[in-house]
Formats: sequence, structure tokens, C-alpha cells
Amino acid sequence: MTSKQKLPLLEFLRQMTLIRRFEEKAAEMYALGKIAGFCHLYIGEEAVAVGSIAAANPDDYIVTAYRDHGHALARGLEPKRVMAELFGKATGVSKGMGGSMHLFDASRNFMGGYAIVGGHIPLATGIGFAMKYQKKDQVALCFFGEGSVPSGNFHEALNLASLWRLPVVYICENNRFGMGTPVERSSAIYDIAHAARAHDMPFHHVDGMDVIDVYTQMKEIIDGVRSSKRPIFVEARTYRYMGHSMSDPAHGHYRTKAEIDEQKKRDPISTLQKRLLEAKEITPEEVAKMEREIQDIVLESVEFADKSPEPPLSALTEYVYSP
Amino acid sequence: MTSKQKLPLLEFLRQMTLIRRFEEKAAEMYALGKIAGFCHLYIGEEAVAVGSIAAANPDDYIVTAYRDHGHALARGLEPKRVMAELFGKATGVSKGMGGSMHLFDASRNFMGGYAIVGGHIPLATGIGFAMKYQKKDQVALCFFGEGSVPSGNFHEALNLASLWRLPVVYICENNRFGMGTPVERSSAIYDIAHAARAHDMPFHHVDGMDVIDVYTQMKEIIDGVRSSKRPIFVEARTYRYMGHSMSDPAHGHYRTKAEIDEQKKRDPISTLQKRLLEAKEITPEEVAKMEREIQDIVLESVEFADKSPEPPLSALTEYVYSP
Amino acid sequence: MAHIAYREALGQAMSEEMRRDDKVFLMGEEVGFYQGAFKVSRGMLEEFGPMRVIDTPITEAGFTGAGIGAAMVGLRPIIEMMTFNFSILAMDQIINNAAKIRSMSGGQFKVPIVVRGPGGSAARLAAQHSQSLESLYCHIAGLKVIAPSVPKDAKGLLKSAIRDDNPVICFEAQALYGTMGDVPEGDYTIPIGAADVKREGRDVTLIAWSKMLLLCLRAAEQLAQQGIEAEVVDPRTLRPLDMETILNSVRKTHRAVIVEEAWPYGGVSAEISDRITHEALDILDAPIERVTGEDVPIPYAKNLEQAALPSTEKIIHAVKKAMYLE
Amino acid sequence: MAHIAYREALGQAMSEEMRRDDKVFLMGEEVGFYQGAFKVSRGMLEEFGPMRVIDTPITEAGFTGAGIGAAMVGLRPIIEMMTFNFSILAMDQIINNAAKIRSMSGGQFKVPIVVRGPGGSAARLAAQHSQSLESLYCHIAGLKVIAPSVPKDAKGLLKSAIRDDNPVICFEAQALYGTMGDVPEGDYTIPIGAADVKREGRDVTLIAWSKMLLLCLRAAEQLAQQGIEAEVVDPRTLRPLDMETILNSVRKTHRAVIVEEAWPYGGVSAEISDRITHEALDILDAPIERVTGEDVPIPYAKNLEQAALPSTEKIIHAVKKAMYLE
Ligand SMILES: Cc1ncc(C[n+]2csc(CCOP(=O)(O)OP(=O)(O)O)c2C)c(N)n1
Ligand SMILES: Cc1ncc(C[n+]2csc(CCOP(=O)(O)OP(=O)(O)O)c2C)c(N)n1
Ligand SMILES: [Mg+2]
Ligand SMILES: [Mg+2]
Repeated sequence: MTSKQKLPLLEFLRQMTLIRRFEEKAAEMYALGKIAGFCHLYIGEEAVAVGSIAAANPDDYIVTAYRDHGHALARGLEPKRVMAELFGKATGVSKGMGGSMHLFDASRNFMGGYAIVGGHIPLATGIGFAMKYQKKDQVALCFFGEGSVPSGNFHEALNLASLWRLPVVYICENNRFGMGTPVERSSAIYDIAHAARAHDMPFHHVDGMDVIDVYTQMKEIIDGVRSSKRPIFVEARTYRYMGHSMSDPAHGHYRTKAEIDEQKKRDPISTLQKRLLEAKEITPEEVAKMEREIQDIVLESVEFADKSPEPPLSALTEYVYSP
Repeated sequence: MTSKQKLPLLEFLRQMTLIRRFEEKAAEMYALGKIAGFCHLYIGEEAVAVGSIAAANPDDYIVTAYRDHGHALARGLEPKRVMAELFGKATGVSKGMGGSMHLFDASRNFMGGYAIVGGHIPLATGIGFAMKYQKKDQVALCFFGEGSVPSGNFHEALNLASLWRLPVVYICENNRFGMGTPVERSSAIYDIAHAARAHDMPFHHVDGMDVIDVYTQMKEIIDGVRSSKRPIFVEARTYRYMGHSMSDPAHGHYRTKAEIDEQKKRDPISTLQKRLLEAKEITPEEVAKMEREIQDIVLESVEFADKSPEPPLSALTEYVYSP
Repeated sequence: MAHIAYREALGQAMSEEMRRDDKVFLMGEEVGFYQGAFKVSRGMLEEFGPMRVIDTPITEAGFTGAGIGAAMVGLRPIIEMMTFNFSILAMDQIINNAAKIRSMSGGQFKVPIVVRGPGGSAARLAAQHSQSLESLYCHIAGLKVIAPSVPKDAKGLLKSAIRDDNPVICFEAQALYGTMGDVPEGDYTIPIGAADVKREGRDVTLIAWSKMLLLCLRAAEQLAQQGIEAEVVDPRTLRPLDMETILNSVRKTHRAVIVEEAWPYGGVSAEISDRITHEALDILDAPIERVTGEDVPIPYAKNLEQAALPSTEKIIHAVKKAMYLE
Repeated sequence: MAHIAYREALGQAMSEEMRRDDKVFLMGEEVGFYQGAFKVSRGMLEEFGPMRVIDTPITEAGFTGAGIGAAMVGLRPIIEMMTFNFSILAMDQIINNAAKIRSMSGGQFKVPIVVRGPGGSAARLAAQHSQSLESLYCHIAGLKVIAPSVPKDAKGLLKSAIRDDNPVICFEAQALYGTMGDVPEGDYTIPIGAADVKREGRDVTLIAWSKMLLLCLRAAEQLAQQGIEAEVVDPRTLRPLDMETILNSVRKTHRAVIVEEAWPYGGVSAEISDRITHEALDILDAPIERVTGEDVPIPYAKNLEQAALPSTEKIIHAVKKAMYLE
């Protein structure tokens, strides 16, 4: 295992903080009506995307669900173009066609943002298939919530990947809830990594609140998949602080504020920050500077998005069919 | 466990032989053009339906796939009305509307015959749900081929049944092939009962070529489900002697004649017959008499079917909507 | 008369039917503890308990199929699709089982199930969450399809659907849940298969349902100011269609504009158009105009979403075309 | 010209394209070792090996979705549905992913995938196995749909579909696989979106595709003996529709009969009917007649199956109705 000293922890901190601040701003913009439709925040879960995607090669493929801002930013999509997408502008990563749930960036092998629970999992299997078909070394990372594990798409996709030995890492972001339903009321198995057993697929647990654990384990897992060409299932136990989407209050119906507060004690960002401060790998001034830089990026993103034009009306039909 | 002495073995022999002779005759009738469409024979697998259904109460529900003649006869549907259904006659169990793949008999809680692989499995879950909802003691038995185990319908249905604790016995008739595809090329797990693990469902294996094993184990399983109200998965290892359907040769593409011959050594009917003869629980004369009686039933069935009228043209629209 | 919201009317229909008949139950994602993703089932878990108001995992095929199985043995399930976009995952169950079991069994089993939930666009939900899929279900022999536009119809039709012994697909609209309307006191039903003239007029017949009905009423008001009196017919039930009411109107106005949110190709509006022309070709003074969603996946951007959907302007334009005024 | 069967024409199209372009592969149930459930892919496993001719488990959603994913990264999958009845299980993948990914991504990804297989009735396959589902797919923005009727078109259109950068649904027909026809030597394609006049006539336009086209040609022969000259137009591509060719014919004959095997409500024929009437109301001498499957799940019994499907008699009857001869 890579020694922890060499881990790019500052970069992890920076990315996680960027995602958090970016989304806090997105929430504000939503309240202002600048962003519309469904908008699902990743706040609390940042360690999963950041640790996993850092452990992958830049040309490994990423496929994810609608809660996709974190993955997009971790993969290096430009914040201003992500924000512009949320605003529905022509300069957005999907040219304003997709919005929050459908971020895409072909140039970074960021394969989207999908809004049908479980529906994107077979796509990742297919990308894995294409890698095998073309004898390429890339791996596909597929992120999904624990809510999609009971779905037919999940099982069909995993069986294929295991049967055909495809280089895919299936990463379940178990944030304990699918909307208001806790996992114990949606899945017969509580330890959902065991779903992989039905497909003879090895499985691992990572601590989704600890970017170091995510990164170090994922590094080994992804490297392993790259060489073994066999898929792996990873359950990242994590937690969502905010409501399911912007219309859902953070707590009330299905969980208490106390529960969220308890979870926040393990916050991936403050934990890492504290650790770096204690180890003197970063100074409070540097933290403040990082925050300022991120703040600037976020503000610039909003400005960029705001000033960007709407898509031209010709875009209505332009992207439906390839010529 | 019920002592073997008390088992109604003669009845098992009679039922299995009836199914076999009935289907041999159906094959003839198919060749003559009296039966059309898809027609899937159960020959070789008789022990599974006979042993399982005998172990259930007469008002327990049966749901199965398109290879359903054996289950129908084991449940006591009248052979002549089953044959009439295969002929597409008004006197058929489904009034000629369903044909071979869609045998139904509401009066015997025989819930059909379905032709979409895996599509009927959720129905059984729903029947189990209805039993729980109405606090009834009946159990649903759901039969399906191993080919449907990778399907989304299978997994979604099993998760629900396990999560909600529904009285359903899921019986996988593993005859090793889904059409021409052996299980090892369709399922990532070879020991497919392990699919139940993904749903925290207990599982059992029964010897699908041995009606005594099927019956004795199923008796305990079904009684267990009736009292525990928890679903169970059963894998019955069995073998189909004939082609997948009438248009598929028994061997050639995907298996050899030698393989079939080897399997026939464990034939459920001749094994039981031999055993009963050796134990002197039946005489050769009685065997011959049974064969004659069955022969008569089968011939009468054909005669009945042949003489029965086609459905009236009014049937075209009569059954589409309930008034 | 009570003045209530569309969502409340639906909730009342379900609750009243559940009080009337203990075989009726509601199943779907978030219908219970969460009180419904769109709060249609608010309060129902508390009243009826978790055995009759059942939260499901995100397995549309599985729980819809389970509903069908339960219906076969005598229960009367209401299956909520959180939105109809997700019903595509359950379409095999609906098409191959619900719609066919009575027929395949020679009438031995009936499938009294209601599949309901919101369809259509709301505010910028993008391509996968904005679909109007009525025509996919209307095509299927063995199903009934309803699509109420106002609270009164929503309650009365949903009650009829719950009492119906056949599978009924009930298209609601996210954008309508908050709309208000008068609803009769006490128990009443609205028959499946009966259209309703929502506005009388003599110059042109506007035919629309669900959200588009409201749009047509708005367009009709604007047209009235220009001296054009549009009659607005709400089929309410899409399968079976009450062609008599539609044709009576067209026989009066000689012109028809059909408005539908879905894609144009093979929409319900094409069927209605064909049926009108077939029955009444010679009384048409102009070709029937259809205003539909554009033939594109709905984009997220505000201007493009607007451009993709029917609007009062488009309706007015179509009416004028049908009247040779443009 | 070679005289070959429809199934062989399709097999040739796939094999030739796979030789031309190593990104093309075939995936589906029993396409490999079994040589195809209907032998369309006979010999392909032997030629191309198991990496390019891939047998799948019975998981239509899974492998169709996998095909879409592979298409996004540059491959060109051909997905075989053993029959289109099973495609309903993959409809979410087709509608929500294949048809929308290019659009949702602002044109960054294309999905060059072909989903093909037989649709329609064969000999008494009963309700779940006899469906003609064209209209479900034709409704969807983002898809193309083809439905060839003769070997020549089958080969040429399938080749175009494989080379097309968009998702194309190719409806074949089980009952056509054994039909013979002349096919040009060498490489050729037939453009998607071009109809074909399969028989010239002056009295009435018959519009039909796939199996129904052959039925119409038979009906046209019988009509000719009665002095009625029917023109038979084969749209070949159902989405997009070549309305020009259709309208040109109707402008000549002033009467149209559309024949389709599917259920009537919202069928492709309704769309064609609406478009003809819209463009050419005043040149129609009679209402357009549609001959479709009856509005019932297809029964198994021989007499009922026959009664449920279009026939030459029904077509002739409709033609006479359109000509006011009956
Ligand atoms: C097939 C389908 N059914 C229902 C929905 C509505 N829905 C959106 S998100 C969601 C919960 C998903 O939970 P989970 O998979 O755990 O992901 P999380 O939101 O927790 O990240 C539901 C039910 C949907 N988008 N797709
Ligand atoms: C969803 C679906 N896909 C494909 C088919 C075609 N088909 C019919 S039977 C069959 C094989 C099923 O094998 P298995 O489940 O093992 O049952 P068995 O025939 O062996 O009894 C296939 C692929 C179908 N009927 N339904
Ligand atoms: Mg979750
Ligand atoms: Mg099998």
C-alpha cells in the first residue's frame, strides 16, 4: 500500500472543500431561482468521489447517478462550466441540455449523470465490455446509491460483468437513505455488499467518511481490477447531510437533527483538516488561503454562469440526432 | 421428516408417468399440426413438479413459466382439458385463449403459465403478499428455470419477499440449460442457490431427479414457510431430455446425445418404478395396468380435445375487459 | 362543495375507497413514512397502517408485479409510480401481465389494479424526468387509461378506477398537484369513458387533457377576447375514448385542435385526429391541427424547455391556422 | 442478383459490416453457439469468434444497457432481441438512455446502436409472444425505426442502421425470415427514411410495412382481378417517415388504406393517417381506412388468432369501403 506520507492529502482537502463550497453556493442559487429542476447535493459524501477518482487514472471512465456534482468536480470538470450547467447555460458542461442531474464531459471520460435509479449501472458494464473488447487498460468506475442495489438493473449488470470478467469497479455510496427510506426498509440485506455474492464478485467496504481510507483502498482495488480484469464491488459507508434534493428538508420525517449532528462529527473535511493541522502539514493560514481561493473559484463560477448566454433556440433540435 | 414408508409413492409414479405419456402424445399431436405455437416439454423433470406440488396443500398457489404441463397435471388439472387447451379449443383450461404456455385454473389456484422469462416471479411475491395481508395460511409456490435467475425480475421479487417476510417458496428448476445456453455461460455463480444470499433468503438443494427427495424436503420446507412466514429458495437440479421447445432438436448444437443418455440413467420414473418393484410395493402387472390406465386417459384427452369445438368468435373480445 | 387541491382530491379518493373496502391498499416508493414524494398520500400511513400503505424499495417491476399477483387473488392494489418516467421499468409487468392475464386465462382471473402517479414535465426536470407517456399505455389492449385535469375529475375518476375490475393507468401531473378546484361533498364517482365539455364555444373545438386542458382554457380566454369562441373538450379518459362527445363538438364547430404534451409521433392526439377524420371527414372545414411537445428529449435550459412544450401561443396559433386566419 | 431468404439477407448485412468495421459486434440471447434462435446469425460465431458474437444471459435490460455503454465509447453494437416482446424489459434503457444521451450531453456522446429482432405474430404464439410494438418505439424522440419487408430492403436498411450514428430499432418479422427475394450483389445500402413504391396503381394507396406489406401485395393482386389497381407503398422506415412518397401516391389515388398488424389505438397507422389528412385533406375522396390488429391480446386458438389479425379479406373490404364500393 502506498505510504500515507506520500498521499496528496492537501489536494484531497482542496477538492473536498471545493465540492462543499460549490454546493453550498448552488443551494443559494437554487433558492434564488437561478438553478431549477432537481438538484441533489453531495455534501457529507465528498470523501467517496474524491478518494475514488483520485485513485483512478485520468482516462478511467466515470459513470454516476444524479447526485453528480462531486464526481464531476473530483474528475476535474471546470467548476464554472459545471455551475453554468446548473444554470442551464450554453457554456455548461452539457451545453445547458442536461442540468444538475446530467453532467457530461467527453474530454475527461466523464460519462454522465443519470436520473433513473439503477439505470446507469449497465452502461458501466458496457464500458467495461468495450475495454475488454478493445484490449484497453482502462477501468470503469460506477457510482450509485444503496437505493439501487435491490433493482433489476443492478443485478443484471453485475452478473454480466462478473460472468464476462469486465474491468469495472461498482461503488455503492451507502448514505443510509434512498430519499426518506432507510436501507433496512428497502433491502433484505443490511450489509449490502453481500449483494455481490449473488454474482460471485469480490467485495470490499471502505469508510466513506475518510478520504484516506477511500483512497488507499480504492487505489489497490482499481489497480487490482486493471490487472485482473475482474470486477469488484465496493460499499462506501457515508452520509448525506442535506435533504435528498432541494425540496426535501434535511431532517424531520425520516431522521432527526441529532442523527445528522452525530454524523457530522465524522465530517470528512474537518477530520482531514484537523489531522493535517495537527501533523503540521498545513498551517491555519494555508487553510484560510485555500478557503479563499476556493471561494474565489466558486464566486467566479457563479459570475460566469450568470453572464453566460442561454443556449440558442437551434439547440432544441441540434443534439437529438447525429448527422 | 415423514417416514418414507408412508409416502404416496404409487401416486407419484402415476402422476409422473401421466405427465410423461401426456407430453409424448402432445409431441405427436404437435407433429400432426393439432397443437401449434410454442410447446415446451417437461419430460425428464417430472419429479420436481410432482414432488413439490404433492408437498403443498391443495389450496396453496402455483405460479410457473411456459413449461407448465407438468405442474398443471400435478396440481390435478384435468388432462383432457389441458390437452384441449393445447389444441386451442373452447373446452381448454384457459378456454383456448392461452395455449401450452398459458395454462390457468382458478378453481385449483393454478395461477398460470407465463412466457416472459422471469416475468411471473413478482406475481408469486404478490400472492404471498396477499396471504400476509389477509392473514391467510396459504403459501405460494413459484417455479422458474435457472435461466431466469440472472434477471432483474427474479432479484426484485426475492428482495421484496425476504424484506417483507412473505410465504413464498421459490423453486428453481435447474435443468442446466436455458435454450442452448448452459448455466455456466449465463450465470456468474454456478451454484445458483447462492443468488438467494443477496436477499438474505435461506436456500436448499433438492435432487430434481428423485421425487422422494423432492417431496420429503419440500414438505418440510413448505410447512416451514407456512409457519415461519418467511420465503425460501430451493434449487432443484434436474434435466430436460427433449429440445427446449418443439422446434429445437434434443441434442446437436449444445449437448451430445451421450450426455442425455447419461442423464436418463437417473430417470425419475424408471428409478422410482424399479425401486417400488424391488421393494415389492408394486407388481409388474400393476405397473402395466397403470400404464394402460394412463394410456387411456391420454387417448381420451386427445379425443376430447379433437372433438371439442373451437372457441366462438365472440371469445375474441369477451375476455379482454371485465364488465 | 369543498375547494381543495388536486393532490388532496386524489388522496381523498384513495382514503375513502380504503375505508369502504379493506381489499384496497396503496403501495409505492415513499408513500408511507415520507407521506408521498408529492404528498398525495399525506396522512394515509397514520390512518391505515403499514400493512395497507406500503413503502417499497426502488424496484418498479418487482412491486408492480407483486401488485398484479395480489390483484389476481382478490386484493385491489393502488400502485404509485413516483413519476411515470419510472413506470417504463415496470412496463413488461403492465403490458405482458396486467393487460393480458384476464384474456390469456379465458376470463378466470381479473386484475383490478390502479397504477397512478404524475406524468409530464414540471419545472425543468430534464429529459429523463419530463416525459408524457400516455400513448405508450393507450396503445395496449387490456388497459384503461385516465388523465384527469381538475380536482373534481381526479377524485371521481380515481374512485372509479379503484372500483374497476381492470387495470387502470391514472396519469396525474406534477404541475397540477397544487391546483385548486371545487369538489362535491360525499361519495361520488365519474365514469371511466365519459368526456366532459369544460367550456362551450362554437368556432373551434379544443381537445386536451390533464395539464394541457388548463392551457387550453387559458388560450380559450385569450381567443374569446379576439372574438373566437373555442369549445374545450376534456376526454378525461384516454382509453376508452368518448368519441361521441368529441364528435358532437366537432360537428358543431367543424374545426378541431388537439393539444398534448407528449411527442408528436403516435401520440394520443394522432389517434383522436384519425378517429375524427374517419367519422366526420366531410364536416371538417379545415385539417385538424395538433399542438404537441416538440419531437425532442426535453432539455434542461429554461428557454429550450419552454420551446419544447406546448404553450398558449402555440395553441392560439394552431386555432388561427384551423380557422384560416393565419 | 442473388435469390436469398430474408434471414440470410440480415445475416449478410451483419457479417459484411463486421468485416468492414471491427467496432461492430453482435450481442444477444443464443446468437452464438446456438446460431441464433431464428438462425439469423448462422455461422457468425465461427467467423468472428466469441468476443464479437456474444451470447448473453436472459437479461434484456442488462445487455441492452451494456450495449449502450459500449456505444458511448466508440463501439457499434448490434443487440438482438430474441423477439421484440422481450424488448419491453429493456425499454427503459432504450428510451431513457439510448434515445437521450446525445441530447442530454449536448451532443458529446453518440449512441450508434442497433436493436433488432423479430416482432409480430407467427403461428399461434399467444398473447405474450405475438406483439407488434413498433408504435411504442416510434413515439420516442431520439430513436430511428426501420421495418423492412423484403430481403433486399432488410439487407440494405440493416447496413444503413449499423452505419448510422444513432440508435436504430430494426423490426423484423418471424414470419418473414424464410421468405425469399432478390438481393443485389456486393455492398449496397438503402437509406433510412426512404419509402418505396412496391406496386404501382391508380385507384387507391395501400400503405404497409414488414409482413403486412406482403399481405397488401396479395390483396392488390386480388383487387386487380376485380379491376381495382392498388398502389402499394412500403414506408420501410417508420421513423423518420418519408411522407413525400406517401403523399405523392395519395395525391394520385385520392384514397388511402393503411395496414398494420399492431393494435389500433395510437398505432403507426394513426400517425400516418393524421399526417396525410393534415397535408392533403382536400385531395382525399374518402376517409382513410385503417386495417389493424383487433384491440385484443392475441388469443391462442387458431380461429381467434386469425380473427385478431389483418387479412387480405379485411384489406379488400377496407379498400372497397374507401372506394365507396361497399
Ligand atoms: C427508477 C427510479 N425510481 C424512482 C426514482 C425517484 N428517486 C430518485 S432518487 C431516489 C432515491 C435513491 O436513493 P439512493 O440510490 O440511495 O441514492 P441517494 O439519493 O441516497 O444518493 C428515488 C426513489 C428514480 N429516479 N428512478
Ligand atoms: C424475457 C425473455 N427473454 C427471452 C425469452 C426467450 N426464451 C424463452 S425460454 C428461454 C430459456 C429459459 O431458460 P430457463 O429459465 O432455464 O428455463 P427452461 O426453458 O430451461 O425450463 C428463453 C431465452 C423469453 N421468453 N423471455
Ligand atoms: Mg442513498
Ligand atoms: Mg433451464
